[in-house]
Amino acid sequence: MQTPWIPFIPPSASTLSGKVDALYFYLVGVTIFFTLMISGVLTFFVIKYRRRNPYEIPRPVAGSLKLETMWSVIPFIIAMTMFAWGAQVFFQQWRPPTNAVEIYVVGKQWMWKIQHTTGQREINELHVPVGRKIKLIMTTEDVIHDFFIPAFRIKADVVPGRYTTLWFEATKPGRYHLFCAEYCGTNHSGMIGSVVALEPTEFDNWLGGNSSQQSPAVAGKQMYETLGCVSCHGAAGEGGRGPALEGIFGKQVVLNNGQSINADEAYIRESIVNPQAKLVTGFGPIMPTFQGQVSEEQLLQILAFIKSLQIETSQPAGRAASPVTAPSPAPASAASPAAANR
Amino acid sequence: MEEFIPPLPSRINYINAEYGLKSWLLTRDHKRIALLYLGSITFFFFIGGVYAMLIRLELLTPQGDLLQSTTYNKVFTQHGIIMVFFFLIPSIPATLGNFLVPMMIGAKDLAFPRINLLSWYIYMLGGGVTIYALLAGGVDTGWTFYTPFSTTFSNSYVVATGLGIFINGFSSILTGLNFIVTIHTMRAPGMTWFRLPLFIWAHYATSLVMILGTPVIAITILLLAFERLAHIGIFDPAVGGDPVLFQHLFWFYSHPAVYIMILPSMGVVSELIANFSRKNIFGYSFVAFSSLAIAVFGFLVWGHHLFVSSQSLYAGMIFSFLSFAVAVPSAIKVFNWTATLYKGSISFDTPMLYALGFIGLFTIGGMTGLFLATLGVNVHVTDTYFIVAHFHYIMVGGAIFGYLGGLHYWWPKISGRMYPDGWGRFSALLIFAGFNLTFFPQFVAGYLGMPRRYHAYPPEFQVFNVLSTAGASILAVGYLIPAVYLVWSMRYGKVAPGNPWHLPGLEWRTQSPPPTENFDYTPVVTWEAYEFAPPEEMEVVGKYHDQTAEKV
Amino acid sequence: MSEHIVPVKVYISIFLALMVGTAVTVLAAFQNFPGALNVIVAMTIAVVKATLVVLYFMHVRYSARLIWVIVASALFWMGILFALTFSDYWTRCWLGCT
Amino acid sequence: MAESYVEHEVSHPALQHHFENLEQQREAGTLGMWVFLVTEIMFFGGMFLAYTLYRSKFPAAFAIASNHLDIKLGAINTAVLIFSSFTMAMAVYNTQVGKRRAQIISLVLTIVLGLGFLGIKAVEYYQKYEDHLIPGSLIPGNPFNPDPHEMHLTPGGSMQHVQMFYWIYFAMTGMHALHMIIGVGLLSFLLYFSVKGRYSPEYHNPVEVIGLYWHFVDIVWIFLFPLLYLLGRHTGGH
Ligand code: HEA
Ligand code: HEA
Ligand code: HEC
Ligand code: CUA
Ligand SMILES: [Cu+2]
Repeated sequence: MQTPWIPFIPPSASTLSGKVDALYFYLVGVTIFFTLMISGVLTFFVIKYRRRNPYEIPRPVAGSLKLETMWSVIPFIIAMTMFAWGAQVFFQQWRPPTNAVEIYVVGKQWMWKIQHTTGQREINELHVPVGRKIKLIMTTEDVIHDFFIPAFRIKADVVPGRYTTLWFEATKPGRYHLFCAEYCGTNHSGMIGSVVALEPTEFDNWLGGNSSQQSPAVAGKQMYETLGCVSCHGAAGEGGRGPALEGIFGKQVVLNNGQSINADEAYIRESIVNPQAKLVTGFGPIMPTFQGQVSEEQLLQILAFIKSLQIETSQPAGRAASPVTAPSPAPASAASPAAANR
Repeated sequence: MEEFIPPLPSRINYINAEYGLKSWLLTRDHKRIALLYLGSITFFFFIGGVYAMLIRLELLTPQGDLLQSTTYNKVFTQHGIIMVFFFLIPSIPATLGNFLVPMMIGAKDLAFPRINLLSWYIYMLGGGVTIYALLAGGVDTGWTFYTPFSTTFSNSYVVATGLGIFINGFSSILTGLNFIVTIHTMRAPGMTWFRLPLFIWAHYATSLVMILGTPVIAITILLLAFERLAHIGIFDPAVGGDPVLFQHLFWFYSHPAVYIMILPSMGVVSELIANFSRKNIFGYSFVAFSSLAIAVFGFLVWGHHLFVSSQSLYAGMIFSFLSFAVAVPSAIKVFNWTATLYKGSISFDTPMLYALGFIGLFTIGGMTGLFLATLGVNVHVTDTYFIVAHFHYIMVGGAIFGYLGGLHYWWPKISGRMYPDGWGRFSALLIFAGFNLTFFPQFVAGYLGMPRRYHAYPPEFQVFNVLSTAGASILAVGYLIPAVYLVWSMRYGKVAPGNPWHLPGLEWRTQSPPPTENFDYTPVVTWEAYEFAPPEEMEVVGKYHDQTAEKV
Repeated sequence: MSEHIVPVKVYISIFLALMVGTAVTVLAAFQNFPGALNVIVAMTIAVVKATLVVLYFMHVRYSARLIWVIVASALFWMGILFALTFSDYWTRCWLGCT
Repeated sequence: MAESYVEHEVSHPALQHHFENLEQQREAGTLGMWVFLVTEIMFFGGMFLAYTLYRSKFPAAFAIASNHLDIKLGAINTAVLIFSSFTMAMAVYNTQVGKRRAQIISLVLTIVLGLGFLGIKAVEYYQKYEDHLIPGSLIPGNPFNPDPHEMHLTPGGSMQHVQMFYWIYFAMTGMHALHMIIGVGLLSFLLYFSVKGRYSPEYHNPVEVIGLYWHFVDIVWIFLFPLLYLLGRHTGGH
């Protein structure tokens, strides 16, 4: 471990970890206060009023409404400070900033498969640059797992059939634990790895040294072709028998029941594995299901491809309305799917 | 002080009223059924304890070298299942509660004695099925049975174990039902609601949770079993279901269930604190109503187990807020217990040591519950050893301390014999020390990031695990001592008088052990709860009151 | 708390009301009401029918207050189960779905 | 702290030893049953929750699946059950006023109607079996495999969700049927003792209490019928 060892606190290496620790220390303080107070008073009473004579019958003491109110209201107020502070930190942990670099994570009994938008794949290791906001888009192929980085004070379950997200900004270079924190079967305790936070330049080097791999969007485009999506949605997603996919990510889609829905990751995933569930207005239920034919990783790649389609579309309006997925600041733009599209 | 009680000829009590195995297995006497339960839950506690020791031994070293990972997973799962469903949930209600609820309210029995016996058989059947599942190959899902692991991926005996828990649930429901009806309809003349001992209030609240929560876990487990067998599912995402729905349904019961475990213990502690300081409880009605408040609010907070489960952020906030609200009634209790001691006449008998231990450890356990309810901190510590420490502080340091305290306190009534007090105090202290050594280091390991349910772990956590295992060994010895001397005392202990502690409760105003119908005449209550008086004034309200149980 | 004997006439009228309710709910089910009204109509009729059974066939109308409390609390706890579970499902998309 | 004791009343043969009098025994019995019904409500509540959740998630598929249930049989069964509830209420009434014969007849009718309900339910189940609508592999060798054309799988429905509807349908009606079977068993027990003349205007708590149970089972069905059979009919009842 490269960070200095502070007693009883794990390395603190993200913008969030200090905030969590501060809250934690507050809670520890309150706990020590109440524990000492109660055990102190207890000890004092127990000694002072110990039984001195087997026949003594102390005088009954009536209750006191004042005291009761006091020791209901004060703990309640203290508890509310914990609640408010906790909720505030939670919001920061849970709401990804809009300009984060996306990284895809797929959990699988018992490993973590990670893919960067620039194509680099890793297993049980995650390389990230220090000082940049990273957003993980995560799912699992089988059971529930949980992506846990103690040094960053974050964790989130990955749930089959759903996408969950985590975000962080590493502050200190180093190698940190990565754990699976949701029990997932035989080798749960082996589903561990490390997060390597690198200085941005080192990180770029690392990316460069691993750039031979296809970016997920490119891989997604290939899937798109081999699975036959092209036949209905057109080679560049311009549409045909099926609706156009260009620029759809993040926009509102009108369904045949008149509702409209935000075309986010979950919606697009559902449109592929269970197309009948929500139909785009004006189209029949002709799209076959691809459940079982594509793995979660491939789904993420197709997703990346569909997302990438909007970068090149000339409809900035659509993008502005969406939770912007900014182009990755990584240098490997040569591998950008748009280029491959042309 | 026995001079106050004129020795009377020894006479028949519930133990020697009838002989033979059949008279026990077909008994409808709530006191005998309580003893049947006492035997069975002790058995399950020791099984669960052996599993606990296996966990601790495995975790002594960071490599998973003692057990294979599959075995380890089964061990902690079975530890959790047995301790929760077959030990702690029935522990106080089915033993002390069964024995004392009718006696404390001046009834001859529970309202439905046959259903009471039935509930024991159901418990044994559920336990039997579960033991079968363990012997046949065990189960490795964690006691929480999260889907889709439990429905699709685990290849262990999930259905059989689920069936055992399902069956066992009915025993809990029937016990709760019996208590509610008994407390409503069978109170002796003069025993108004606000003269009820707090033990009764706690059991009333517990029973509410039992009847309102248990059916939901029953249906959930049943659906789970079918889904596993038939590959269908409302919980399995592969066929369109939502695994988080399972978690909602599971915790709808299992969070309130933690109050099934702690409320009776709180009831015992209220008795102990009041009686061993010879004081009326401070703020009786606050303590009584806080039990009800815990039972009701306890149903509103289950989502605090789902903060990182992909549950909505807003639901998380609601549940967090409500979790803090539910802490207030617990706080009220702690403060009232403390205040009760003020100007009391405090003795240090074994039960009182357990009660004092309870207050301290429950405070720590409860306060760390607040850490978990704090959203921002929960994200970091959930599913780590911090949680393991939290709930052992409450369930072992809290609930079991209450249980042991109560068991010692009423032992003279139950068995008609005194336990050796010196040994009692010694083992109480030993358990206290061993307990803290076992579980305190886990808080630290948890905040440092050691995940729970890990068969092997990074070496930097070893020091905490070594401490913990050392503590658990002390704890094991600490538990063995009472088991030995209590059994010993049944035969060789000093014969207990009817009211060895000189207390006003109805259960003390009859002989020890009590006769089959508890009192020879229906008592009429004319005093308030915890109204202490000189021993000669706290007269017996059953007709006979003898000092000596017949020696067999 | 001596028990109340409900006259046969009451039983018969309740029985008839329940039958009518069944017919109405079937007929209503085929009408295309706007929005969620179909559900609301069907559930309202069901609730009315259930209330009649509870009040008259099950004698709650003539029972002690305790029984009322029990019935109410059962409904209340069902309400908790539903309300808090849906507090999750309904708010999941407030921050945008993923 | 006066010494005073309450003496036992002269007791009725049905009075159990631990109760003071029949009134107390009756009160305990009725209260016990009501408390038990609360647990039943929560038991079914879990399933109603799942139903509500998935219907709101997959309305189209649920409507399609629901339209495939036999609404005639469902409606007839509702009527049968309401009728049986009426006869049950009459059984209680006749016991209360001491009409032995009428009491026995009402009980017999209730049992017959209950069995009738179960018979019709069995016919429905059999139809579902023939249409391969039993979800998953609940029945080994006959997996869920309906003819998509038969199902009129219209826009917005997915077979997977149709199957989920049927799983919920079978779980709920199956649990309900199980309760009916238990109810018929309890009624037979009542009938046996009625014939032996055990129940009288002074002592009839078992009739009352089992009646409560029977009405409760009826109420569950009063909700199941519209939820499972009716909602979604207006989208095109086939
Ligand atoms: C008997 C058992 C029991 C009891 C009583 C409690 C009581 C509480 N528990 Fe605990 N809990 C468990 C058993 C129990 N718990 C178990 C078994 C688990 C893990 C399950 C698993 O995943 O396997 C768990 C998990 C658990 C979690 C989930 C963690 C996670 O999975 O992420 C949370 C989160 O909120 C929590 C909170 C609380 C709170 C707030 C209380 C409160 O009721 C505590 C209230 C008490 C006090 C607060 C102390 C007394 C008060 C004072 C001394 C005054 C000062 C007070 C204030 C300033 C407010 N518990
Ligand atoms: C009532 C509930 C209860 C009780 C009493 C206990 C008691 C103990 N528990 Fe348990 N525990 C749980 C409920 C309980 N636990 C639950 C619900 C879980 C979660 C499971 C899951 O994750 O699914 C858990 C998990 C759990 C873990 C975490 C496992 C993991 O996440 O990997 C650990 C680890 O230390 C542990 C330890 C102990 C110890 C040392 C005791 C000790 O207090 C026990 C001491 C008792 C004895 C030792 C028995 C008496 C003595 C003898 C029988 C003599 C013979 C002894 C020897 C041969 C040594 N428990
Ligand atoms: C047989 C023709 C067909 C094929 C092949 C096909 N689709 Fe579709 N797709 C459709 C139609 C028609 C719709 C609109 C109706 C609907 O929502 O199901 C659609 C809708 C979609 C949508 C939702 C679009 C929106 O505007 O909301 C996405 C995303 C999608 N398809 C992706 C894919 C992908 C990825 C593949 C290949 C793996 C694929 N489709 C293959 C016909 C097809
Ligand atoms: Cu993956 Cu635990
Ligand atoms: Cu909880």
